[in-house]
Amino acid sequence: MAKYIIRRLLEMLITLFLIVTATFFLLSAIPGNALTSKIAKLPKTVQTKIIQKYGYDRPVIERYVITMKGLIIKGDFGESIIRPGETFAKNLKAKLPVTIRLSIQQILLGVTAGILLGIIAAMKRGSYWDKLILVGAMFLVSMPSLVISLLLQKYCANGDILKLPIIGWPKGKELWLGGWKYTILPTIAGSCSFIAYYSRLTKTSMLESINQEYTLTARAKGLSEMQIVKNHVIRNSFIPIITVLPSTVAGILTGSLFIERVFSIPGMGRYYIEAVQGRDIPIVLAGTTFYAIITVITMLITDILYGIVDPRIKIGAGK
Amino acid sequence: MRINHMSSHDILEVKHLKKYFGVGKHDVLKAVDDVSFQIKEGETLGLVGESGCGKTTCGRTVVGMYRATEGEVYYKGQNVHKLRGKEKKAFNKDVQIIFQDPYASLDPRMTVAEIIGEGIEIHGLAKTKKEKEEKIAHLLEIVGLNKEHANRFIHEFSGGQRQRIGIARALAVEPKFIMCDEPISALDVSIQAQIANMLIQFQNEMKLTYLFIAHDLAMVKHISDRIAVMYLGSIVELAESENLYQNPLHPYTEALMSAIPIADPKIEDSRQRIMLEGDVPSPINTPPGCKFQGRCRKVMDKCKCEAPKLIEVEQGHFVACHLYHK
Amino acid sequence: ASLAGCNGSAGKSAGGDTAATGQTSQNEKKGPNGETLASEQIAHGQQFHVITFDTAQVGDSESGSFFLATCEGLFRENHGVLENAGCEKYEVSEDGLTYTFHLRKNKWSDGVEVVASQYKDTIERVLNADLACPYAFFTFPIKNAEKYYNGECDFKEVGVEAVDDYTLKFTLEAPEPYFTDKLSYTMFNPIRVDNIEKYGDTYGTDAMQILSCGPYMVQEYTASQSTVLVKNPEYWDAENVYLEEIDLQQIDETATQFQLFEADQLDFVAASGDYLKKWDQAASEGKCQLYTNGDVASQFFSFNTQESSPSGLMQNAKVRKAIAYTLDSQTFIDSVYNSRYTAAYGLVTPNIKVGDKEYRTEVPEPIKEEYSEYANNPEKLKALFHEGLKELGKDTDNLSTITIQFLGYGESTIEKDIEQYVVQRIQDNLGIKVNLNIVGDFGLAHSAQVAGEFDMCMQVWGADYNDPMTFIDIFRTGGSSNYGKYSSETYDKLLDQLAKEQDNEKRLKLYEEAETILIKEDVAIKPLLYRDKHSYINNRLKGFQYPVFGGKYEFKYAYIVEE
Amino acid sequence: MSQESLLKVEDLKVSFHTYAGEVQAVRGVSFEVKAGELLAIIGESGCGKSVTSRAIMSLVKAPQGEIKKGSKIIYHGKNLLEMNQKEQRAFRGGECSMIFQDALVSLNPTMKIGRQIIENIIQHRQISRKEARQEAILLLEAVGIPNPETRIDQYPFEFSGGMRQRAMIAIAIACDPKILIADEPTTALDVTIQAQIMELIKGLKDKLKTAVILITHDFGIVAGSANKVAVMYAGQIVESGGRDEIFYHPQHPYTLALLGSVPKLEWKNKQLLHAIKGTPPDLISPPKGCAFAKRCNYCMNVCLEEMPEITYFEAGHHASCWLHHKEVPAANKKMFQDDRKMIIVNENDFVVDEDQSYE
Amino acid sequence: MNSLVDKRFELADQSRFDADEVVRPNISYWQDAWRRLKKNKLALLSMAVLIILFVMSMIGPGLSGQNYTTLTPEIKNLPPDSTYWLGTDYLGRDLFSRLWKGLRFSIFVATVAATLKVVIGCIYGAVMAYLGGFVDDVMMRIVEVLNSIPYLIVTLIILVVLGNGYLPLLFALCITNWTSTARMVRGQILKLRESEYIMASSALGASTTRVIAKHLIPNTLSLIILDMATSIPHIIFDETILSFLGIGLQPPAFSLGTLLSAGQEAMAFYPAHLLFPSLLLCLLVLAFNILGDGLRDALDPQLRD
Ligand SMILES: Nc1ncnc2c1ncn2[C@@H]1O[C@H](COP(=O)(O)OP(=O)(O)OP(=O)(O)O)[C@@H](O)[C@H]1O
Ligand SMILES: Nc1ncnc2c1ncn2[C@@H]1O[C@H](COP(=O)(O)OP(=O)(O)OP(=O)(O)O)[C@@H](O)[C@H]1O
Ligand SMILES: [Mg+2]
Ligand SMILES: [Mg+2]
Repeated sequence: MAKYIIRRLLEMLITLFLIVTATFFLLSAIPGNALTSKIAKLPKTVQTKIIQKYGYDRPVIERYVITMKGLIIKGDFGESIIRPGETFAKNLKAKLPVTIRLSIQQILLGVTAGILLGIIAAMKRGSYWDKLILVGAMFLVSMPSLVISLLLQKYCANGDILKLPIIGWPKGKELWLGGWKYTILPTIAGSCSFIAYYSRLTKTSMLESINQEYTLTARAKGLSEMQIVKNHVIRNSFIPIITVLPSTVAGILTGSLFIERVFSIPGMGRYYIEAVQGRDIPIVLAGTTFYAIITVITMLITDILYGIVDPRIKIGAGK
Repeated sequence: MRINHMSSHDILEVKHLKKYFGVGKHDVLKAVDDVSFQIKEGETLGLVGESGCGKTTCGRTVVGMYRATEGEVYYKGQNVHKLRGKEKKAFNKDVQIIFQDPYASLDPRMTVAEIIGEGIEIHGLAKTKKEKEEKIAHLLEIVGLNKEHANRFIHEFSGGQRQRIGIARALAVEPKFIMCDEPISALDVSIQAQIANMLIQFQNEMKLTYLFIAHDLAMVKHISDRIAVMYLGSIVELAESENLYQNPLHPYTEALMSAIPIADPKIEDSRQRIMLEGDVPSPINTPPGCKFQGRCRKVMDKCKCEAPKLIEVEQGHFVACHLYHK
Repeated sequence: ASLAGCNGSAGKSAGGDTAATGQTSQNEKKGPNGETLASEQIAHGQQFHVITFDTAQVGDSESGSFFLATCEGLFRENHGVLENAGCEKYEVSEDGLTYTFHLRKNKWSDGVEVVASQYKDTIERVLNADLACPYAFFTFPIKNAEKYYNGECDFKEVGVEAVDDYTLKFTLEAPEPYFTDKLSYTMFNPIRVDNIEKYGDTYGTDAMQILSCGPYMVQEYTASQSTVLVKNPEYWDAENVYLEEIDLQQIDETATQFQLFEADQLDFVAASGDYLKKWDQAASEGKCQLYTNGDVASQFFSFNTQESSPSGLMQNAKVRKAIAYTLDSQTFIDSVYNSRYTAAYGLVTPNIKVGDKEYRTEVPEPIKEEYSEYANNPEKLKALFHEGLKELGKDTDNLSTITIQFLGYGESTIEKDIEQYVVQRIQDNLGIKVNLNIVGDFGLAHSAQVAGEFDMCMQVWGADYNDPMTFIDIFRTGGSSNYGKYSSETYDKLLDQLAKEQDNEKRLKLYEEAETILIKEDVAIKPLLYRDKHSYINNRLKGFQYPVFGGKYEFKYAYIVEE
Repeated sequence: MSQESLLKVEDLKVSFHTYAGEVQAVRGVSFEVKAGELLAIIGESGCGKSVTSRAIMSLVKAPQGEIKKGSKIIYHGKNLLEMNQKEQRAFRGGECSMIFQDALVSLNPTMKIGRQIIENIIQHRQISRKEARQEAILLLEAVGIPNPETRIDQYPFEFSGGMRQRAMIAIAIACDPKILIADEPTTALDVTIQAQIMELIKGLKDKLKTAVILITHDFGIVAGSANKVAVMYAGQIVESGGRDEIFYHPQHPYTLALLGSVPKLEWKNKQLLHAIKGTPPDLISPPKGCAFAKRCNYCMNVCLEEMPEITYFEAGHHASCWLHHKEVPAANKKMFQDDRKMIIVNENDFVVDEDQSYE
Repeated sequence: MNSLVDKRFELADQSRFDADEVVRPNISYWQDAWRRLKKNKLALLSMAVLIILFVMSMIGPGLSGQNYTTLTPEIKNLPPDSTYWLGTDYLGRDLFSRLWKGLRFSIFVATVAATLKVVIGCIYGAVMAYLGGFVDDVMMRIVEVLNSIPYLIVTLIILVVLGNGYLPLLFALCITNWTSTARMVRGQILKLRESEYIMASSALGASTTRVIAKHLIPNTLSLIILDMATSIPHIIFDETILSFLGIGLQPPAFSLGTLLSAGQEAMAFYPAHLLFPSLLLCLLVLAFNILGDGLRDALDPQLRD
């Protein structure tokens, strides 16, 4: 097991290296970057000075070597071009907790509600409940999260029904456990698509398990429908859910852009996308690497989870 | 080691054939482990053994579907694994396969005519479209179906009918040698007889040679001239079929014979079964010595360290067991 | 198009108290004009998109706003007039080369005195080429500054001197009439070298590092979320600062901003889109205060005057003119901007002054009249276009075979649509085809502009300092933002003359001449609009200003009245 | 054996509704089993054996499957089909349990073997989890699994095929059921293992006096274990009787044909077998006459038109075939008897009066 | 006994009937799938909706006879009336016509991008599965790397490098999506390659091309169709987001995403500008999703009954 993880981690390093390299050269292929806009209006002498300072007068390969050196020695890709002095790591420290809390809340709400609805739909398959959940779920996935957010803001904040803050996010001492009222709307807005997705997924995979022979065995034991679902179906239907969970996590970290924007939440998603839009190369590189790390780690976790949920899969034992 | 006096009529000769599969990072699965035998033209060699003992692998390696890990297979004197181009194509025409699973071995998106016609097309056995259709109709007829079935999809057929379609597909290219991989074990009793009859009949009519793989010993005995018994990748006994039944030598063969259920209450009631302890061990990383030692009633010390060789103890009766070593 | 990279600070050397100062000091909570003050003096605003907290690196108005509140430079703009702030008074030598400033007694928030050497430190730091400060060139008029920047001399030779703790002296290379305007720019604020050294590399990345010498200081800061500023008790003019606290929140969505504004959770908001009508109406009914003022940004098209332009037609002034005159600026802004902004028929924006005089009121816009001749007269425009083509020897009956490339710039759908409108006007009037290529990114647009891959391109220019030169200078031959590669000997000569000329009347004339050549005769650009400020302010917030230069908001004079 | 029957199935009809129409999987099946008796239901694939057994366990699920009105499954004098959910659940697993064909898919892959056994015990017996565990260990031991203490905490995939099937049996016998239904319990196994499992089931029957319904298509297994045999074809029981009667004196051409399809060891090598032509009818539109008619060598005109009546022979042996009708020409009957003599070599060991049918 | 009775018990003429009769209807896989799809009312409804939407996207822009391209600021933001059925937008274009025109573009982009994605994915996946070994490893690694880079940046880079026109947009949309197809195709082909009917075919001497054309492709087709049906709503969404971020389309081209982002800015005053495009987008994606689900059920061979 430990050996397996170490091997996987080593493989991850290679993948990450490839990702960084690929991203670096892709970014270099773009004409212009944050610096171009920054110096657009300046006199030539100052332009040259600034270009020199950031090293963009050097050939790509040399810059690549410097970047990689910096990465290995300092573990960073350097300062932001747009915001001098700032590094990705510093922002990570400030913004990651926000994103993590938002993500956790969204996932908890989205995934649990989704799974519950999925279970209901699967158990009452063919009924009106089932159809309602199906159509409702479809509707929620088909609705842009931005529109959902705006509607929530318009009708649930400062309204007669609910009086929740329109924007903002808990900070300081409340960062992790306080200021719940700020988090309600963004969490709901962000979890809608997960509720929808997971309810569908759960239903399909539950139905699959329900149609397996072993549920027949369970029925033959005289277990009630509830018991069958609880003891036999759920665990087996969890395997496909576990598979997609990491990609959900990875997606949520970038995907909350609109939520973060609309609710003015100082999270990673917005930060990263702003960097991408402004082509702030060191930050984009760092952000990409960061997300890549998250993706590969979640993949590793998936594999480990697999082994836990499905005893047939022995991790580390090859195929 | 030569097993038999090389007969000029041997259509197929297998020499020290090995087929290993790599599993995981380090383990090898010795699915076929040093197997040698010959098949004479027009004869049926039965290959029996428990599930997972390597029958299918052996058969597939023999007909060139798998690359051999070691050893050679000669078909009419040519090394099967070294054939290329035209020779390969000729070999493909001569050697056909009938699969165990009539559900998996037919393409679900094709009509019966397309399935049977494929070989005809590939080898250009029909000059015109009409000739092809006639050929297909004829093939359907000889396997007991009619030409109305030609445009149907295989999911509309029962297992027996599918297996007949599979046979028709094999026969379409007028082969000389057919590897029958458990062609009847997935079928119903009544259908089994249909198919077995068909195989016997076609052998007589078309001078076919069969390698007949099965685990139903009664049927194998009925169909085969000689039978090889496999256990965990090796042949433990090989003899004329009558001889093998009358006089099984290997303890495993004995147990196998005694376990075959016989559809006769009298015989069953009076039968003394040799119960084997335990299950077939895993073919991965087998311990040294005789592979059957763990379940053998007559196990000796020698069995634990040395693997017995297949030797001829009587005329045409080979066995791999230390009991018969002088 | 947003004003990316805009910056600037200027003002006017003028003293004189205004109503805002020194009216009351009684305890009964009266405002500067005698209003009853609310007991809670907290203003709610929008967070500045601060890019850097290092004054040397500041190049944008958002960061500037932050320093307007937390720092005191030599001057501070109040209702469009530069007031002495960090300096009590100053003198300029006859030849316009020496500036002597007498500093006020002021303290940093940690109690340290503000002294002249801290201003000098600023110059030294800005001129440190390693820091590559974007606006370092602002200091280049100072004697030997550029040389030092390029490593050609010692800092001792640079014309800045802290005569004593409260006297600061600048010596210039050549007279520059608008030097004091430049000095009001954030970059020239005094710095605390000890503080900078304390934070080392990370200096400038966090508001909490900042020591304040202005009216407010930072109490709390969360990047892209919120900032809390509180009154700085050490500030020299603290008694005239009313707000106890300024709560700033980051709100990106306009809809949200207005929602908050309506809910009294935000005290001021900039007009946009359809909110304009609604809130103008509300303002006229007294539900809120309307704040309007000109801005110092000008938007125009540049034509690619080179022969190598994609269509190969733009080197002809008549062709350019025909295209330019298809669109009347006034109609344009009425149509697409709900009449927000000011229609432009010249390059230099209002609010820009030459000496005491506002340039735009003195000098009429060069092409205002001429437009009416061509407006909605496609025949005339076409005739003009044909004339131009003839001159080029490329005349054709079928104008629809002509295609020109229009390089647009726009991030939002609406911005893109607006450029679409321009295309439509040209096509409808001239019958030629216009290929619109919109780049949604400033850096990219810049690259494309520099590469000259256009026949006409959209350009926005924000004034860096308060003098027409900031606009006129763009089109000097070889200018780095002269994307159309406009080149005119006469124009360049005028610029050279202007650099030497000190007399404001003469300068006005010269500027007028240059602008006319550029726009009317050579039609190198087609003016479109002047930006403006158009905001709504909650009735309870008074004295709050949108300065023209230096930053977006000025909180120093703000106070909250009882409603 | 004149005991009362434990379970009685009367006129069981089950249909499935599919796109192509209604599949009449079981078309009026009746039989009974007594305690300590092993009834083998034999028949080809798709003839309705599994559906019959599932119907007994009330595992035929709406909306696809439907047990027709008039069907009765009587246990202890009560019709199972009319019981409520709770009673049915108590019956399933408690009174009657089932071993499925393929243990690999019939055991929950993600649940430890022990838990799967314990689950059944707890469901039907008032004992604690701990006791149930002890019980489960004993059960595993009883079905011949070595080291039950460690094996109990393993997952199905860690068991070999034979062991899985044994674990299935352990689950099935956990509550000392009165009836055990084994649906092809050995089909997926090798002959050597098959023999072990069959010994186990026979032992249970003898020791616990359980009534066993064994479903299979292997005559060999039936010959070695059954007391009574019912031969099914196309959703109906075409012949039923004591084991020896069926093997040595079959009265239905189908039974005879099945027996003829199995090669006998004493037969000559490569001699043609007595195969049945064609395929079983599709139960979507079962023929109106005898379902076997089109494959039958003795098919008469009437067979194609009308369902045959049941002809009773001695001691519960009965068959549904027109050949036994009084008016059938002797030549036809002779043909059948001749063939039977040829196929069943030791028929003579078992003498019964030929044309004597009991009403 | 009368002769009638005799006839009854006469041996039947064996040649008169066929013991191998197949009574089930003769339907191919696709017919069967279609039949099952027809049974799914919701899916049928979605299909109807899609057809209507498609037809409307073709004829809708012309229906009201109002201009939807020229900017006529004089008539901007009109409320719905008999001339402008849904009113006009902020620059005086007929919203009704624009809606359908935008829809046309969204559908067009999504369909083309989905097709591209599927084609690229298939080729890549097939090559991976076919060559196997080292090549497979390397190609798999590339997929992994691509998967780990946030799609936004890849899209952005492409749009920036190639400019934001139709083709780069299509390219960008499929480049971020094709990996899933590639994996799926690879898996399917690896599975099929082991299947006995492929072995049978090669035992007959079938060439590689024949195996691919006659067996591999037909048997992967249903999965591919499914993949396409499910990726279309995804791509519509992606395109919408890109338009929102201002890196989507170039005017005068516009899509639902463009309309949405313009509508969002006008939401407070003219909710219709946001409402109608949202509803249409919702309906479109909903219909595609439900149809995709229906197809999944219809094409799944295991659900054959
Ligand atoms: N492609 C493969 N890769 C790895 N192992 C394989 C492969 N094919 C077969 N094996 C293994 O080789 C051994 C022999 O398999 P094979 O299919 O030849 O047995 P068999 O005798 O035909 O069994 P059965 O009666 O079940 O068909 C088995 O343990 C099997 O798991
Ligand atoms: N859920 C179902 N839906 C539709 N038809 C079904 C269903 N279950 C069984 N059938 C049909 O009912 C008939 C009888 O099936 P059953 O499973 O009882 O056969 P069997 O005798 O057990 O065959 P086998 O030996 O293959 O297990 C078959 O024709 C089958 O197709
Ligand atoms: Mg096999
Ligand atoms: Mg069955």
